[in-house]
Amino acid sequence: MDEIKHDLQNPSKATHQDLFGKGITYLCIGFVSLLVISILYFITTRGLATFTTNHVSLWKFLSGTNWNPALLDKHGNPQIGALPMIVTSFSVTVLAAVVATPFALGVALFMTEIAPEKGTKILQPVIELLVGIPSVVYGFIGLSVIVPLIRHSFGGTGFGILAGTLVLFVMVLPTITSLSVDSIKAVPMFYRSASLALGATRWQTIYKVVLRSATPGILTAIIFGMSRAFGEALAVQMVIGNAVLMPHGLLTPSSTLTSQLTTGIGNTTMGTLPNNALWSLALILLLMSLVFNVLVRIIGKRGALKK
Amino acid sequence: MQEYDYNKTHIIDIPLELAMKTENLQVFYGDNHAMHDASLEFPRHRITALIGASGSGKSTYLRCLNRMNDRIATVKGKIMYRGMDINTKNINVYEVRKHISMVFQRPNPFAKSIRENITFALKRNGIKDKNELNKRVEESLKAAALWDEVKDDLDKSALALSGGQAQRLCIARCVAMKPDILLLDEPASALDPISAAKIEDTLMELRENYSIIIVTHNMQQASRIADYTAFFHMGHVLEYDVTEKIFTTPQIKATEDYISGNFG
Amino acid sequence: MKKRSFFSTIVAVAAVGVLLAGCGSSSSSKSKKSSADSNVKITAVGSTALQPLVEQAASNYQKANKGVNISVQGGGSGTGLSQVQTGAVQIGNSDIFAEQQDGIKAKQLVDHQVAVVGMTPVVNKDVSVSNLSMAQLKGIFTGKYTNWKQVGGKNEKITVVNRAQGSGTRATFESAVLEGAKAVKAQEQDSNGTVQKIVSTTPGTISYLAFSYVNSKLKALSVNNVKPTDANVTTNKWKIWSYEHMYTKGQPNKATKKFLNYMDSGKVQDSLVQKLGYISIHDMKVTKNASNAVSQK
Amino acid sequence: MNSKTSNNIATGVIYFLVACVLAILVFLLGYILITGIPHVSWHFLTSSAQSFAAGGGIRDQLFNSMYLLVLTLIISFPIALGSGIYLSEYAPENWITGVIRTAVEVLSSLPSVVVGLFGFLLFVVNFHMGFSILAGAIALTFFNLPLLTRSIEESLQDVSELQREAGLSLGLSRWKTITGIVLPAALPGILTGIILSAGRVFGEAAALIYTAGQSAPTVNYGDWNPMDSASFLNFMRPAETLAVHIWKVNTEGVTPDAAAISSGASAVLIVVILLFNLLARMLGRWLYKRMTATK
Amino acid sequence: MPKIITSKDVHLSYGSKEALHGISLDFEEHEITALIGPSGCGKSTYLRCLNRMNDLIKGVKISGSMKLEGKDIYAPNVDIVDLRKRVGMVFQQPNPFPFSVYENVAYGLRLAGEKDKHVLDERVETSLKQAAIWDEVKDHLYDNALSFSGGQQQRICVARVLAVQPEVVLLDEPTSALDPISSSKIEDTLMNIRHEYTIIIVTHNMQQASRISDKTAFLLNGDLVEFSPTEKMFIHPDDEKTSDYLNGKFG
Repeated sequence: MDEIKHDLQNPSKATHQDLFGKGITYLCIGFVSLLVISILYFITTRGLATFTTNHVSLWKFLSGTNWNPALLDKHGNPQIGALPMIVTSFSVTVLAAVVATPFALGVALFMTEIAPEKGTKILQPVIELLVGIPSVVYGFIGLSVIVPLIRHSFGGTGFGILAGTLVLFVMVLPTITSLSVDSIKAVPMFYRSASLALGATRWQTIYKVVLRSATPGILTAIIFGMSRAFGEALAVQMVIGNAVLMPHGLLTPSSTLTSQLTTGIGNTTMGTLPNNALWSLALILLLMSLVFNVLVRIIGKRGALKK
Repeated sequence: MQEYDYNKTHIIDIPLELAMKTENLQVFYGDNHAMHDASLEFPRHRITALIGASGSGKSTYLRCLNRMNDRIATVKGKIMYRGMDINTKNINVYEVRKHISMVFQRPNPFAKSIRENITFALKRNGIKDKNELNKRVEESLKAAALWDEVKDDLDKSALALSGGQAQRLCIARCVAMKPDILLLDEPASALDPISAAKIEDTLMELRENYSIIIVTHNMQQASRIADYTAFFHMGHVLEYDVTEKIFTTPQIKATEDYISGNFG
Repeated sequence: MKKRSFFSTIVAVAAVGVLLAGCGSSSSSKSKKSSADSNVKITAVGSTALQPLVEQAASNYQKANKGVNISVQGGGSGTGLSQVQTGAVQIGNSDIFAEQQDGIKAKQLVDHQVAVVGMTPVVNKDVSVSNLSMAQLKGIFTGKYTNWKQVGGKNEKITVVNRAQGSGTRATFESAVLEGAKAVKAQEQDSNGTVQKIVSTTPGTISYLAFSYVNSKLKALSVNNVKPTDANVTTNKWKIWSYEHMYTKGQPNKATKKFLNYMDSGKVQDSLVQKLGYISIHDMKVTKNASNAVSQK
Repeated sequence: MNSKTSNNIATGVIYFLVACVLAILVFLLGYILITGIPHVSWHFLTSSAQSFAAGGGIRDQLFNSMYLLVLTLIISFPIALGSGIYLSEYAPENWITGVIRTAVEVLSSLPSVVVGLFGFLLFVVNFHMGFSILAGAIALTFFNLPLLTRSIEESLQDVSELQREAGLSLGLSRWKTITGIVLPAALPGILTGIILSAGRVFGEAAALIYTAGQSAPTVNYGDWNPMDSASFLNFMRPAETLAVHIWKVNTEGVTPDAAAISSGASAVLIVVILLFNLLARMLGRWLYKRMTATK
Repeated sequence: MPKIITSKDVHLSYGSKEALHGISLDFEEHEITALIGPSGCGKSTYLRCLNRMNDLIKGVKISGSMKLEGKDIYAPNVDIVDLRKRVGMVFQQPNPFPFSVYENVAYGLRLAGEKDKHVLDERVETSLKQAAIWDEVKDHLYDNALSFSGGQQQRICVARVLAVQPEVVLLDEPTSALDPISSSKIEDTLMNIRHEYTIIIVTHNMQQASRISDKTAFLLNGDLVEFSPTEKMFIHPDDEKTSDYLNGKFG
């Protein structure tokens, strides 16, 4: 009797185990946080150097359209206007998401509503393979197939936002699809039965109930896809043309933040203005990625409140 | 459907040796006051049934008894076990749960073999001897009246068992730990009648050696197996007495209405 | 707690191991360096254009000199120069003079020229022009001419593909051709391979490439009726060329010096350099300095 | 429009979209394999690369890719497992958890070149690791961690709450419940997560150019001492992976058969990823069976 | 009274397991019929055959005849969508859509293409009144239906079904997930509408069946044991098993 009393009032092996386990997981998450913090610190300090050390005005950086960091303009100011790249990055990202979303939703609905068993069996590996193809390979296929195709169908050189969009479309498709599948699957089965029992067709059920309930999840999926597209470098660099020009259309060569960063970073020296300017581009990428994530969170919360 | 007077209760003291008791137990989910002042005594080596309609708080109450509500709700009041209040911070909840074990409404065997379902927790508690483990497996499966059905398939996945078998495996799993008290949360409600009957038989046999507290929405089940029955309604314990009395001469209007099927 | 389960052991051991590796790696590699005197490690970083040559030479060199470990990496000329300057690597490979690179204190660095690379304007095969004057070439790259018919070809839009800002190839081309004028904004590619691919597949394109990347799928242009040949480079009749540099910080140490000497020896200069499409430094009849002044040797 | 007609049209459209996606994949795989397989031979797989002569192979690159993958997983899996368990089982629902989640997500969408340069400056230069497999593996860990953490967290969440209750009610500690019951049940999901992230590791190039380097010194496959600089197991040596090789051959390659090497290497890369998927799937099924049934 | 639904020798199996072994039951217009029996006896399964909700489950095979006003429900040319409009269903768990109350109730009408705002308004109000929930929600028509209590949600679900004006309303243990007060409100609702609709209700609560139904069918292990007027069944059951069940000997 007293033994039990003692057991109950004192820590046991299980208590130690739990502390031990808790310790380990805290250590791991702490390590991950440390990694993130160090990389964020690194990029932020480098990226801000353009404005603090080189005294470039932030407004000029964001609104200027001339990118030539190694040269000075007539007034002796460095020419670093990142607007063309910002615009292009946004264009390819948004367009890629716009093109990919219907396909992703189609596939997701097929996998969840139309033919769950067969669909998952066939399409799950398809999605995983699309993820598995390296971006270098996407880039070269884009360069040797999509660019000539665009050139022949629309004229021009073939390089430009359209080519970038088409390559990115395939690259973000798996992300949007698999996240959409998750959110559609999360719609409770009884919504579907309720709708069908009221005499709705399958499409009416999908359209009016399933998609409507899954909207926050689907938006999240799209934003995650966009954030992937925004950060993709190698594949885009190969097909976008890398001309730092305000894009005039979908077919003229242009340059995204990542492509400029990848192209230029090896040819500049640490600590110089051209190098710092490139890090400022990286900082924009980082901030955008943050914005995308915050958006996802807000949408997620809204969606949660609804339910 | 009328509102009842929750101040009028009929709760007896148990004249036998006690397994455990609660004093003024209250449960809050956030702002929601789910359980009001429940003070009940549970006899040793008897079956006590907790009955009441859905949402009456009987499951919530049961889950407090081995601190399974720790993470989801705030529990106030005393839970007395062996002269100690086990609802305090310095109590080792893992030890509590070794002595006060629980079977849930939905059968939840581990995704392991039948044998491992039983031995898993035993091994973690330091029993390494193979013979001892085998003995415990056989004993507990026999106690749960499952042995004959599975003795040749001990190394097959427990997920292949039928719902009723899986539930008896879950009971065996608890019994193997040789707990003091068994808590059962509607153990038969998800099962077919034949399986449910087998579970009842099992409980009747276990009664010899264990103190059993069972939540059920099936009044007939309670009347068949329980020695004492408590009636819960809207977060209050309104009546607690010998089972027979509850079902033949209830003292409280709400109990009477419930057992005669006026609601629920 | 004698016997932890499979998972917790993995988690524990690996997590601790990783942390140790993260913290301890700097010390472990340092200690390795000091303990092995015979095992010399030389790292050369920088120009991707120069990389194949140095890599091959290093591989041959290591076969003859056991115990020397030479690691050759790309990363771009800017990376090469800034890393050799900080002392992180022994050799910085560069396509341009250190003086031409922003942010490099050229005085600290010692230049070792190991090869000469000639560059030529190249066009897609459908372009009928095969010779341009220097002025016309400049006109095209500054945006003055936008159609091939303006320089004597057929009516076809000129598509300019430039090289990445700051790259050695572009610096060489601009100093020889543009003479300080500003290049038209156009597509930029930073690698010879990609440019080769783009020019050979896109009609009306013009760009420029190192000699070694000129192949049968595209057309090299003569400038002022001078053909882009090695012989013309050695006499500076062909103006668009540059050195390949291997920089060291101050005077190189013994092992590095020995390797650099090997790079300058006949074994490399007379075979490897030429096989890779470069021009041997020994063949040059002229020299060029950082401010592009050419003088007879 | 009649509701039945619209139902049929919508179903048709969905089938069409699915067919398009399938066609895209078939085209991609077909293109890579048809252009690449003719260049793949035993010689191609087993000989080392040539800088400027034709007839080079990809033996070292292939091995390096594998080795790097294994090393990356060894580093990132335990951390991701710990973090995944934390987020799924221990993390309180408050703003700190929110910040951690966001941070992990941000990490996964950083452009790889940025991570590569960060790794270069920190590990290669500051920590004196030099261009090495280890530096490469750490850089890849940056990508791998968020993906892996997220997928492990999700797989754990998919395991029914009933299982946790069962473990706890038997007096097991939470840690034992998680590692002994929840984790095995989540194993198939975790494995899928590993496959997906492995694909990305295998195909990553930009981050490795600056960390693992882009040269593949000849190594001795008979030397099993990882401390020896010539050993194939040495992880302080520079190593060019298959994806980096494809990139290099395409951008700066001066070998006469650059195009053939690039398409051949791409085909090998895809085939390896395919095999990897297949194997891991089988392994997952086998492991699940083993864990759930006979010991 | 005319029989609205007739069924004869209905067998149903999931894969190789037969769950219904030949059930023949007829339902009369504007009556409440209760199906009772212990868990797993097949009462819900049978109910779900009547509006073909079992079609959604893989591997289900159904044989025998089921007719709605003389027309075979399982004939190949039957329009399932139309059938489900005529035979509405309320489920065990309250399952309103995550929309406003108004949108929930108007859902079925909108599906049918009704666009006229007046017609919608009127029908929503009528249905909510029939379901005895109007007073509680009339000021919150545009609030999310999920913000109401379980009992209110269930009555909104009843209103949602009534809005489509079906001929038959199936209810699958509509009160088993509710507290006693809400349950009794649902019962009131059913008593309210019994003269306009044919109601078939599955319940595990015998007292509930005895309170509200006109006829009761007792099912056990996939067989129909007894089917008779409720009063008679609860006082003089024909079958011994029925009396055992009613006396709580099992179940």
